Amino acid sequence: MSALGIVGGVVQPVLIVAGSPLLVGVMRQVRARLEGRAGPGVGQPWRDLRKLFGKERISPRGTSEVFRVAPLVLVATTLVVAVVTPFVTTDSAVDPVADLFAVVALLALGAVTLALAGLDTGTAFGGMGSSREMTILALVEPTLLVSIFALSVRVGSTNLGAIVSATLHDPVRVISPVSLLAAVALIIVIVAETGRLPVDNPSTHLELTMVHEAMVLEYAGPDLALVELASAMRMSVFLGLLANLFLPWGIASTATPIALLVGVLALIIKVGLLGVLLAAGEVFLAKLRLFRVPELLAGSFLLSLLAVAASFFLA
Amino acid sequence: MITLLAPIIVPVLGALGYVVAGWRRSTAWVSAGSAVLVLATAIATALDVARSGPRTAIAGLLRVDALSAFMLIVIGAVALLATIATPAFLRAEITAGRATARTATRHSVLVQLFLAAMALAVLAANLGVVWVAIEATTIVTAFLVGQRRTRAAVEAAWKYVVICSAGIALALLGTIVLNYAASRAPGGAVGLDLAALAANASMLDSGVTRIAVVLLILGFGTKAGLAPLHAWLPDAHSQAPAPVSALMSGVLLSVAFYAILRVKVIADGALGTGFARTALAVMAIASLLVAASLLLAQRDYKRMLAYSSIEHLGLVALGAAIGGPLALAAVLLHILGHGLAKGVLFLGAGRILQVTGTSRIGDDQGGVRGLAARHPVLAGCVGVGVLALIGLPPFSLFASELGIARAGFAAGMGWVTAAALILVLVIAAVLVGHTSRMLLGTPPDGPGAATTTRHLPWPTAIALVGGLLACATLGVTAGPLSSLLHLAADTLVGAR
Amino acid sequence: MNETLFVQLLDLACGGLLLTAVLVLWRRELVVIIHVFAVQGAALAALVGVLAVHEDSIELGAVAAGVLVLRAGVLPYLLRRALASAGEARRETRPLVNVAASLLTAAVLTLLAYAVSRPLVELAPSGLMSPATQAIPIGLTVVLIGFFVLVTRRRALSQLVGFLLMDNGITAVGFLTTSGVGLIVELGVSLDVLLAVLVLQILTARMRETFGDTDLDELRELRD
Amino acid sequence: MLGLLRKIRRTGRVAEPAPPSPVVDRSAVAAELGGSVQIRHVDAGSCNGCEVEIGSAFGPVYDAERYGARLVASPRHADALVVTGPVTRNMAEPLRRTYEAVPGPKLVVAVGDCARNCGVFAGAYGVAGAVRDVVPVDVEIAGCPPRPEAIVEGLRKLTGR
Amino acid sequence: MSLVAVGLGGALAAGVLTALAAVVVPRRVRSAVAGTGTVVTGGAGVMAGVGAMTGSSLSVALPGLLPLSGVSLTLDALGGLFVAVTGGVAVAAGVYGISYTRSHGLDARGVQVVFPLFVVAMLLVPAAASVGTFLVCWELMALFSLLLVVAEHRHRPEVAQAGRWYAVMTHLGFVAVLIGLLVFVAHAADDSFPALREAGRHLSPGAAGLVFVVTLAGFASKAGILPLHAWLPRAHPEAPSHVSALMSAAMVNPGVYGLVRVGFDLLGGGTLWWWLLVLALGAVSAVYGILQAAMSTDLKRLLGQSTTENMGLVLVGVGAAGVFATSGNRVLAGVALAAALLHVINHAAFKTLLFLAAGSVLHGTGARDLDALGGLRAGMPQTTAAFGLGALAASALPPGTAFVSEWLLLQALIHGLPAPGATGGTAAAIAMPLAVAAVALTAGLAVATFVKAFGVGFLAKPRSAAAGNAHESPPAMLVGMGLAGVACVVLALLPTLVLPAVGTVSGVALGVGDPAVSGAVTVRLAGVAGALSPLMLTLALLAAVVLVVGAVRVVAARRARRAARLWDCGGGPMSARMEYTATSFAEPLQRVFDDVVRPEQDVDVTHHEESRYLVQAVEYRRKVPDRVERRLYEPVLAAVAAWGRAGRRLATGSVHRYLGYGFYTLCAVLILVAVTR
Repeated sequence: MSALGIVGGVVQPVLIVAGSPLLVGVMRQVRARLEGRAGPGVGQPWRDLRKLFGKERISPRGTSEVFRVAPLVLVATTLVVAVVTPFVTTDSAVDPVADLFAVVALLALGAVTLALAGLDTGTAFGGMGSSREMTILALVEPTLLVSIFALSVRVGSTNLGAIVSATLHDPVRVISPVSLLAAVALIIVIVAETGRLPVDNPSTHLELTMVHEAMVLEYAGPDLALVELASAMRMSVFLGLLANLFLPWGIASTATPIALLVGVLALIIKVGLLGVLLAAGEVFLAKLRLFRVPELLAGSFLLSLLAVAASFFLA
Repeated sequence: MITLLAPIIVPVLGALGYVVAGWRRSTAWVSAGSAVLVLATAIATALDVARSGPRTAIAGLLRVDALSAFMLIVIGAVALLATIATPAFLRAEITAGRATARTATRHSVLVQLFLAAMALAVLAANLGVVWVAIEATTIVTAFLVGQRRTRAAVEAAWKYVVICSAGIALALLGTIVLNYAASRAPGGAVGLDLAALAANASMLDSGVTRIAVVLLILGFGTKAGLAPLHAWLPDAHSQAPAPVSALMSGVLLSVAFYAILRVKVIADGALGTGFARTALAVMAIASLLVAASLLLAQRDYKRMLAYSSIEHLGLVALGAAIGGPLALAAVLLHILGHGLAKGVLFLGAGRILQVTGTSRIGDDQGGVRGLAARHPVLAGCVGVGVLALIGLPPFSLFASELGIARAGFAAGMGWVTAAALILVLVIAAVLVGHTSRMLLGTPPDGPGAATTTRHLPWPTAIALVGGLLACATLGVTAGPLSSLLHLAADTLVGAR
Repeated sequence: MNETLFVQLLDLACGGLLLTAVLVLWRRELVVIIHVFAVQGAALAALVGVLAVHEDSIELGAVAAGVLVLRAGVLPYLLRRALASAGEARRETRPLVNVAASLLTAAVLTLLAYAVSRPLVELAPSGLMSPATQAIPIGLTVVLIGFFVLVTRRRALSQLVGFLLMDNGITAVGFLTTSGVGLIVELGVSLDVLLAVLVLQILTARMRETFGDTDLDELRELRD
Repeated sequence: MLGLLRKIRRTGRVAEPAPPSPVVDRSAVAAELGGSVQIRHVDAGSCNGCEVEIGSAFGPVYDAERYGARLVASPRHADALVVTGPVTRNMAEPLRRTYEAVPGPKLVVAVGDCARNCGVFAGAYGVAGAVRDVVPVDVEIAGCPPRPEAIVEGLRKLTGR
Repeated sequence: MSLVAVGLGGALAAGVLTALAAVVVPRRVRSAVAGTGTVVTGGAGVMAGVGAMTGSSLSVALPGLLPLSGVSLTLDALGGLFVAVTGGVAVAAGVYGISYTRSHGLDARGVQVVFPLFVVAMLLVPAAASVGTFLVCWELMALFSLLLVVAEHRHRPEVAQAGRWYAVMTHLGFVAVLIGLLVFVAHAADDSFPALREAGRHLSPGAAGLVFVVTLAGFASKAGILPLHAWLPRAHPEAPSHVSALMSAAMVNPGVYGLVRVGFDLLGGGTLWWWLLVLALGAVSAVYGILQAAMSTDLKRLLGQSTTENMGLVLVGVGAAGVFATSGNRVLAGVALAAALLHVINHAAFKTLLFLAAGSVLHGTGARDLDALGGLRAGMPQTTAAFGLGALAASALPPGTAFVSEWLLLQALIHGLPAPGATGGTAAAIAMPLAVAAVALTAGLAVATFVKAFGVGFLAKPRSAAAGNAHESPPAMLVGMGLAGVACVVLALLPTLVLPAVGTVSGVALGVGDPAVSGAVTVRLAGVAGALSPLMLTLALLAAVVLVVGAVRVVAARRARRAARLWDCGGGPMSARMEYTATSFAEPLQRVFDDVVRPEQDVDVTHHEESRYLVQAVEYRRKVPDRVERRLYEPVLAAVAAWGRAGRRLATGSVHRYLGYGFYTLCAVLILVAVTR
């Protein structure tokens, strides 16, 4: 547990928590502009959150602790990921947790608790949302893990810090076919995991097309705020992960203030850029039918498998 | 001397007693007493033989060695089981109007004679006498099979006598041919004395002995229920009264096989191990195949047990074909274990028939179903008996089947043994399936159901539980019996 | 008795055995079959008698007498009694294999018996017993024909005769090879055969009681 | 894709410039929401005219979203209900329940004449009354149907932007 | 007297005495006596197992037992692990059984006598040191479990059917093991394991391969591995629940034990293709098992199918260990085997918990069908908590129990790509990614499955009156679940308590000196740069939750929480029929895997009598048949049935025919004898 790690462990979560609503704001704004609208401004998600925290809490009758605890767990898992993953610093505050599998599993844990909360309400929509969410999760998991496999094979470790450092020291690796294939696979996975188009439409009002939204229909006030915050954080975390796995430059490998500042800025720029690209991309896409989604995920799985094959045969 | 003659004389006296006094409450237990005596003398003989080697009596006509002693124990043990259950069985038959006191008397007389004939068969020193005794069992049991005098019983009796007599006639021919070979042996005439034949086997002319051995194995194989002349067995065993079925299936088959074992020693000496091995292995596999084929779609539980006897004799034949001390010891253990288990099962099946009135295995149309709910002890004994029969530990059939299989693979008969094991697997599956249909599930209501809720008579219960316990004990440890087993196996191997 | 006469008489007796066996196969009236069977018993007894004279054995002579009583007297008597109670059914209904084919089969069986008994014949030492040994195949043929009768004849009584034919053949083989297998065994075997026939006779009667007829193809209640 | 890109570039911004803020004095509740108002729309028996206009108000031209208003899928997520049409008998209870479902602080906007006073349906046998007869109304927007500008103006009173 | 001797002897004595006691004591106290005795038996087993794992060992020869073969027992470290696991499961199941049997009418002598004996038989299997002993223990285990499976035959007709399936399949497996081992014994001096070990070194590759493949079939069937799995989802659920737990958590393990014992120990490792076969079987079973579970709506059946999945994962580990060992990477082989063995332990812990909880549900509601459950958290909170814990463990999510073992497994697989050109490189390069993918797909589907099981079964609203009236189970059952739960938690947070020992065991099994896994709080792997601390992960998670709660306290407005109606779109009260059921929950997945599972769907629309335009009822039925069963078992069964029908022609009743068999045979044999003189 180095000083660098501790600094990272403090800076990263703060950055993620503060920045992720802004990221969502940016993405919405980009979309609005591309659609010819004016948009509510980058700060709107923060305004929404502030308002939600000020509102009344509601416990729907017949729900249990699972329903109330789920938002907390959702945020907590993402927070742990934000602490341990090398976003700003290459070292991790809690190194034995900074494992790629652990991180993936933690994020899945968050999704699971939310799905359980959706089932806990006993409404048709809650069940529908969690059923769909779990289906997608089940299909995303193999791609995610195989992509990780592809990335970690050349490093010989699944420790995130090790992977990032290795890429940092050997930049040529980034332009290898392994990275390319794995990156494409991961992008698709991230789109699915964060509930973006074409897998899920985050701004839909139509219940039949909902996935994520359907699960959280019963949440109100601060609980909803936590859910929204968490989903924004998950988006940032995934984008940050993507950025640092493939383009780790700028990340702080020493505990000096300059390096840290550079690290923070680099992260903001990288994640912001990815967010903008993602939002812009969404304008061109329509939502896929739910049962076309597996095709997409199968494609990404194939890519990740090819990445592994490439990492062995083209090494 | 006395111990040697006792197993024959005691039942004959018992038979005389029944002829004189008839079957009644006071004499009902005489047959059990005679079985106890047979068993006791058998054990005494075994101890004696183990201590001081083979003995002969009546001018060398009777001879007892470890194998004979062991077979006597088998006869005594199964006879004890059967005779303990007999009084209750006969009483129930009389109550149900299927028999009279006269029938019971005749039954008891014939069973005693049956025991005497079997004892004679294993004690005889002369192959011809063995033949006579075994044919005598056919004659004695013919009326036992036909006891009920129904169409089916008469039919079964006819088939039994005709097929067995025809089959065993081949054995007589074989005996005569063997006698011929012996009379032409270079060292001087040997005669039909088993020990002498075994000792001088290498002197026998191989061409003639081949014919003799084939005929003997086919002939005694008929009586042992081996394919191809097996077909009398399911009919006879399913029609005979339960205690008789128990005796026939449990010991009579083995006694006939005992003759084959004796013949095999001679054949091995005269022809090398390959000849008898091939013949027995072919018959074993054929028997297993027949048993499996006919068990698959079986609808009658007594016939099911009968086919299972064919299967077990097939296994025994396989063991004999494999040869060697381990396989032969396993064969003998298997004979005893099968006798006990099958005895229990036939007694149980007889009781099921008495309480349900049908011998059909339960299906949608009726038959015996859900027995465990109405008659838990009976169903439990039958269920456990079937488990014993399919060779599950702790019952001795597991140990013996394991022994046979081990010896089979070690003797280079891997493929045959594997094929046999697979057939045994199929048979086990079928047995379990049929039995579970009879025993498990909710009992049906309405006609054909096990309506009589009479309790199991305690002697029957003792016989069932005792037989199973004996079988299980043997499977856990053969104790003093194991030295007898090895001794007996050595008499079969040592001649080579 | 000189050797030639012995051989002639022996062959005559054996010829009688074979002929009667074929006749049993040929004829369909049960009464005739029983007669033929009695003749065969006599032929068998003659065969033993010839051997007894040839060997000057009184014991064998006694046996011959016993054979005559049993096989030409007692057994045919029993058969006749069984037939008498049989009532109408006095003819063998259509056998499973027709008569012509049966006779052809008998020829084939004879050839088989000769082929099979070659080792037996070869084992015989030149000299005393050799002519008898030469006749072994005939005994074997009778056994096989008896078995064939057993397999193809529908009447209970014909089956009984088939069984006895087998037995006669076996006895013949026994005497032709070694002049018997010892007195006790011989007695035992004869007793067994007698009892078996008795049992079968009683069963035939019972069958008639329960089935009304003795066509064995009626006996199909026990099947799978 | 390129075609779409070109179209986006050619079209540019279609949202009309924002008119001056109509907000004079925000209610205490509206102030508490702080510029973020999530709206659940309830059709209590409307002829769908108002729905068309609400749709346009949230379309690119009027772009009500830029003032911090957003339509949501569940009353649990909402701060305000936008109710259209006269409240029919069958919708009276659902409307009440929807109002119940919204976490406080909450607002109700009655859009259109029908919602304000039942319009032409007043006195019809299936009509239970105006929105205010069922749930408390904070803002009323007149018109049959009201123009999108009016709707946007009404919403801006809630968001205060 | 060593710990092992005391433990094993104690277990044997306690088990047999308990069985005897169960015969004599009155019904009133029988459950308690049998349960307590089983606990003692299990405890002694744990003692023996732990003793063996920590270095002491035991060898006993009892030639007087088992005629013709003799019994010899040796408990070494590898066997000790399995003995300890079985003992542990028995303790929990024993306590649980005290109440469960009494309340389910299972306190008749049969079950109570057989149950402790079953435990004893299972404890003895890994201690066997000769083929005879091994087989007799193996079959005793099968026999007792069979008797227990059919215990409730009077109540449900499926039980008898399950019993039949079980009996046949287990016997099939036994015959396979028997044939395989006997072929092996035929090449050895005698049937003791040391002799086999000696013979294994000189066995020809063909013979060794035959032995391995044939025994693999037997062991795989015991472990519920495809395609011999068909009995498992039938038999495990139909047994009384504490027996289900024992079967699913403990009785499948001997399959793994046998594989490791025969493959690594006795045959000495073998060749690459063996282990690729094992790997493939494991991967296919894992995916197929969990897919079936994902479609399943029967709670206990689902758990049974999940056993197939978990055993598949274990086999992936074992197979990978073999692949690594045969290609020379012994260290990594140690890691893979340690992963497999740890998963065995973990699976035992959480599957016990899950089955006991499922039994508790059965006790509280009388229902097993998820579509009829729901809302149990209100009536049976402890059971809900237990099942939730188990479900978390089974989904392999942190901080669950299986997470660590699956992490280890993935570590081994990921590092399994050898340098290009190494021996077996290409095969490994193809196998490993596919294995990772299979494991990952399994993990994902497991998550969906257990979310379904827990979410549909325990959360939401009751879907039937029975579920609505659910009541909590009596204390003994709760204690049983509690014990299993504690084991789950300990294994989840501190796998390092057992991992070094497991590493040592796997090292010994593979013949490697160093333990593959070490670490006190953090799991560290030998030769691989991987580390994980489940404890720290959990603490971090807890800290984060506390932090968030605190932050929300600070930020959020002080408003009272208000209870409100569920949002039902303003319409009438939401009824349980509107809820998502287990069937509907699985529907999307079922569609995705349409081609694999081939569901059979049937929609029946009943029209109104007066008019076709009015629908009276719509009935939807869905059945997800086991496709392997359809393709593999049904043709075999049909063939056997045809054989049976054809066979009946052998016995037509005609005496002429019967005599003919003899006559023709006689003629044929005589001809043969004449010709071949």
